[in-house]
Amino acid sequence: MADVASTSHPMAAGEPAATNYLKAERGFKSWIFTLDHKRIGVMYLWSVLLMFLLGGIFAMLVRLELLTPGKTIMEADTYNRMFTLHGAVMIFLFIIPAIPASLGNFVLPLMLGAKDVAFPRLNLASYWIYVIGAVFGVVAMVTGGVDTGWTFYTPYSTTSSTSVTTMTFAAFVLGFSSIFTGVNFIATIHRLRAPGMTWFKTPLFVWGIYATAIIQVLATPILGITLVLLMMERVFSVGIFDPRLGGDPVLFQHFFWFYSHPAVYIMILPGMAIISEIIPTFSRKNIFGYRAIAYSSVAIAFISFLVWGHHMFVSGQSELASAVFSFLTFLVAIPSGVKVFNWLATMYKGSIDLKAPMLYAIMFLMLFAIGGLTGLFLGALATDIHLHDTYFVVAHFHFVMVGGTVIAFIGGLHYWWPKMFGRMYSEKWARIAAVLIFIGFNVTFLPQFVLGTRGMPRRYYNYLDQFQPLHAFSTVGSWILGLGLFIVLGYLLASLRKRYDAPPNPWGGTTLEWTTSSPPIAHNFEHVPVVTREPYDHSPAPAPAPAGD
Amino acid sequence: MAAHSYAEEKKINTAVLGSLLALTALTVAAAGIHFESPAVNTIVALAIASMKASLVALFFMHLRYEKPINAIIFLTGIAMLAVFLGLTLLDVDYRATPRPANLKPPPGGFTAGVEPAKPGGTAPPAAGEAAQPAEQAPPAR
Amino acid sequence: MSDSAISTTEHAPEHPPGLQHHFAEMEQQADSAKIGMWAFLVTEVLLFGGLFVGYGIMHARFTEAFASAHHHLDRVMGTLNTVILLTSSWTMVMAVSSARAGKQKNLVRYLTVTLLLAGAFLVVKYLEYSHKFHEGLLPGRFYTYAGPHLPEEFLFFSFYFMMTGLHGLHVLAGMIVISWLLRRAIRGDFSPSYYNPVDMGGLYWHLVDIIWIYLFPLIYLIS
Amino acid sequence: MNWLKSILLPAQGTAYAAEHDTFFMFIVALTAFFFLLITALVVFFVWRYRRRGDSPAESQVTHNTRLEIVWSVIPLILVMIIFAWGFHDYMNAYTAPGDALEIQVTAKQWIWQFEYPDGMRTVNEIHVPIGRPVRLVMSSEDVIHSFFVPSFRIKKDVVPGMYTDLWFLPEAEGEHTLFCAEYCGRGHSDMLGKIYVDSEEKFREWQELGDERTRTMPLAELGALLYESRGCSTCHSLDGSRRDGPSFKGVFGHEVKLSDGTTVLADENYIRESILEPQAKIVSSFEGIMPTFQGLLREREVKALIEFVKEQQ
Repeated sequence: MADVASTSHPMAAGEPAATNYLKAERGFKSWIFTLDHKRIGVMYLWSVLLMFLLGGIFAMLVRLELLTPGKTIMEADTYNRMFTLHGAVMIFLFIIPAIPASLGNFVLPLMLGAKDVAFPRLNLASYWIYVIGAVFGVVAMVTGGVDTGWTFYTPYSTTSSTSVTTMTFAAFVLGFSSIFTGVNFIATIHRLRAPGMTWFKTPLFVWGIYATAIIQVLATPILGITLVLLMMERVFSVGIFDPRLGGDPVLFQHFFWFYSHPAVYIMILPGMAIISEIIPTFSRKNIFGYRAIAYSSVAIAFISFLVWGHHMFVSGQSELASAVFSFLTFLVAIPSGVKVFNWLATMYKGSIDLKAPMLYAIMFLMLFAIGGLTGLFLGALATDIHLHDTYFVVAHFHFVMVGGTVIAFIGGLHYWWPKMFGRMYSEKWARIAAVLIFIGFNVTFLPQFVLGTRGMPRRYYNYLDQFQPLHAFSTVGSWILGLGLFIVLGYLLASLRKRYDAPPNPWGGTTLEWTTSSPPIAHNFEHVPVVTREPYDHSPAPAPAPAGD
Repeated sequence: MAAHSYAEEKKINTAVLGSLLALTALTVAAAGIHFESPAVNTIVALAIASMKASLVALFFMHLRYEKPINAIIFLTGIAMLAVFLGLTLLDVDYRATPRPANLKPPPGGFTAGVEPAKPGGTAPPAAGEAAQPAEQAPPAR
Repeated sequence: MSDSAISTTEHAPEHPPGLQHHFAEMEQQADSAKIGMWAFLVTEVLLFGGLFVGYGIMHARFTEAFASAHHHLDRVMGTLNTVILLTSSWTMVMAVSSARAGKQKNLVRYLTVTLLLAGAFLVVKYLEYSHKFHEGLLPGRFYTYAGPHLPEEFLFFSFYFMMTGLHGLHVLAGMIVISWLLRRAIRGDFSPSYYNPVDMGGLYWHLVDIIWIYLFPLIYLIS
Repeated sequence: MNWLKSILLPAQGTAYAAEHDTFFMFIVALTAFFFLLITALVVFFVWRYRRRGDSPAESQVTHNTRLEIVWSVIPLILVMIIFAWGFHDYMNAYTAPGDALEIQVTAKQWIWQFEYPDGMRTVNEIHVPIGRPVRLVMSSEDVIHSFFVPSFRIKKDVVPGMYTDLWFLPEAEGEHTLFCAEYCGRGHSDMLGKIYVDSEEKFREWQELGDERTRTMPLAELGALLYESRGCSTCHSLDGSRRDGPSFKGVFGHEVKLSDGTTVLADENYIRESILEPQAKIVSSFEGIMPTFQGLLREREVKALIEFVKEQQ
């Protein structure tokens, strides 16, 4: 229990003394002009979940179409739009902002013992720029959609007649929202830590978000310039990517993946950060190898900039570059492995309580292990020749992104739900949904590994009959996964109708956010907390330190 | 910067401006000289520009007098740019450069006078030779 | 992170103007503003960096076309613009020093001169652009230059307009920031204990200058 | 292990495929080991150290340097082995021997065009002699495609404006499917091809007389086969629906309005001319994007296509 120098007077569960941030102000304007990081986090949460729903609908339609070879419910053009929009919405509108902007915005200042993020106005600007980007994305969807794949590879993207320019501009705008969040968090973590909280007394969630912010700030501008160049190529034919004018399509892939590979670490690092919070709390045990995990997060952040070429082993890239990128790719695998082993060691000899967040953490460990290990096939040069652009790659990144980040996001959502909304959710329904999601996910994506190794290319509207059984199996799996996710949404929303019944610290967490009320008061802490102990110190608390040291 | 008084700051800044203008004159002059290969010209120009940029960053942007975190952030940005250029060149320099050798013009598109079937377009790397491709005429279409 | 004992009472004895509620004291606010600003400047460096990488690769690929294309540029105008920007950088840093020293009059004067120099830069840019528009030396599909030219010269002008255009936009944004600072300076908002915005405006302006420092030799002076 | 290999991987068409599969199964073994290790540990810990009542954790050990070094160094060594082995096989896969049969491959939106050294051209299919290395010199005419033959375990993008090359040494007679693996638009999933590996005599026979299967086939049936394999289906429909090209339904024997306003009777000569010089007469409201099939079709194949179009009433 973080030793709060002057303990705030004890609060009866459910009756916060000062009004909490939800009730502090009323009315629509108090939300859309709020500078409170907690409200911005909640607004981000609902917007991000809406986009997850939209992306999920596209996913279900894609899987439904692939139930049978040839036309099942839509034409080839519609299918190409469906998988492109599924990719674009899920990546730019859901998974990149999801954890840092919603849970991160809400929890980071609380964990640091701060009243707010460093630049509240910039935080609000980041949210509204996200909304503007989302609007442009929807406009692109409505005016004919995009059929280039979320990667916008030229020269197809520069010659496609669909509304690629609008979607490119939407992604360009969303880039700024991501940069502003990154800049905000870097300044917050550097300067707004509670007195006594040195770097190594900050929770590992802070390290994960810090590493993510570094990548957001360093990688997103290159996405910005890539998209500007793509728009210039489409509108003015400037000639950098168009081979007819002397340009080089492989150069576009370099520009695109220089952002997009670090972007996949923007997605997974916050997921890992949440797992580093959940496991110690539900094992009632100090984290194993705190510094190892902290250093791994930052190491991943920097090495992730060196490896983008493994997306281009078969693209006609020089053999020398492919060899160098393959070597560097295997270096980035080590910190991820170290983290998984450290989490396992944390559970060793712990006192493990399988509440819903811990259930999702366990699922994360297993699914992320498969995701990470299948990356070995794609990092090795020879096997990547066979497996590149097949369903093996689709299965790999869904195991890491859905099995990793989305499962961690749902786990984090359950972990901080009482703190965010002051209500407990139904544990029974949470367990049912978790089992459904686990089964549905595996039934959907395990067959895709075999589809890939047997040579089924990705983004295929029509496929050979020999692949049909596995596709049917995968489609049925997607229904189960969809059902599980809807149940989660159901009981979480249902919990909002109850009155405040969440205690300040329902799970026995030791980080600072559990020392304030649930939901927290408007400026987070009655008195500025002074930190004297380790972030995950579960050892029985010594005699309380003399007040006001 | 609190250590320096306003007058001292003015002296330092004026000296920095003077050297910046001198370096500008130097780089314009250097561009006039024809070194043996254009690459040397570019390196010289970049070196002078980097000197000017570091002067501006250290003195005008107070990097020299403030907490090192700001300088670290700035240098990390430049390091990432160097990584991006370096690893991309690892590919671009060791691969056949695209030539519009056999491309049909874009439908109603703009070709800027770049005729599609230019003879002598780089042919594929000869069998067994990974690096620089030999300049063979493309096979007759 | 200053470890001075933070008075836990809500109301600090005197509440300096401009100190936001969630900061303990001015130094913490100034430091985080600086870190945030430098992080933002890094994104600008990388944004232009991407363009420089693209330019570098295309230049290496079409060296002779780029060399012959750059003769259309006016080195005198380029050098003049460089001098203008360097001087405006100097006036900007003098403005920051004046704000820190509390010299209100100097601050206003230096900011005004910086604004005028920025305007001069854009005027010179406008002259260069109109010369190019007149001769048809335009990017991509709008390249209609009649005179003798190599086929790939339009690529040079694609990059010329993208890089100097984006830089020009940033100069324009800089002018807006400086005029906002000027208005607040005239109103007397800044004092030796609170001159953060001027400092931040200065950092942004110096970066715009640094980008031009690299842009000038790479585009105007290639042989 | 072979049963798992036969489930996971398609048939092996080349020696390199066997080499690749050994490497592939090595990584499968490694992955299975580590995944089972992690899952076993997780399940065991969750069961063995489950919280009984309000029991605290049995120990609060926070780090063990020796253990941390072990589980960093061992994975590092393993991944370096994988890298080295992968790089070795990669060089085998992408460095063609000198004496290979060189075939020019041109990919264009949604068909593969091949050209042999002796000038013979085929679309969407090639015949190669067994036991002799084949080198493909590939380029694209519009967007990026990717030449992927799963049973040979080879793949390389076909980039417009640039030549990329790929080679294989076929060792299993029979038919191998060719896929396009880089998304290239509407017909991406229809851009399939066939690689027939024949014995030496069958290959020579094919070179002179063409595919013996098609020689005995009635013209209209051969036409239907060519309609699919030569890629006509991607632009010309049979049910009257409009695609990039006019539909064949009800064309033969009727007047056709051309883009220059004149009308012409669609007889055998018009169909033949439209196959061999498509730019000569372009149907109104359509673009002249059809490639010429001059030299791509034998005389008998042209007749077969005409018969096939004649039947589409």
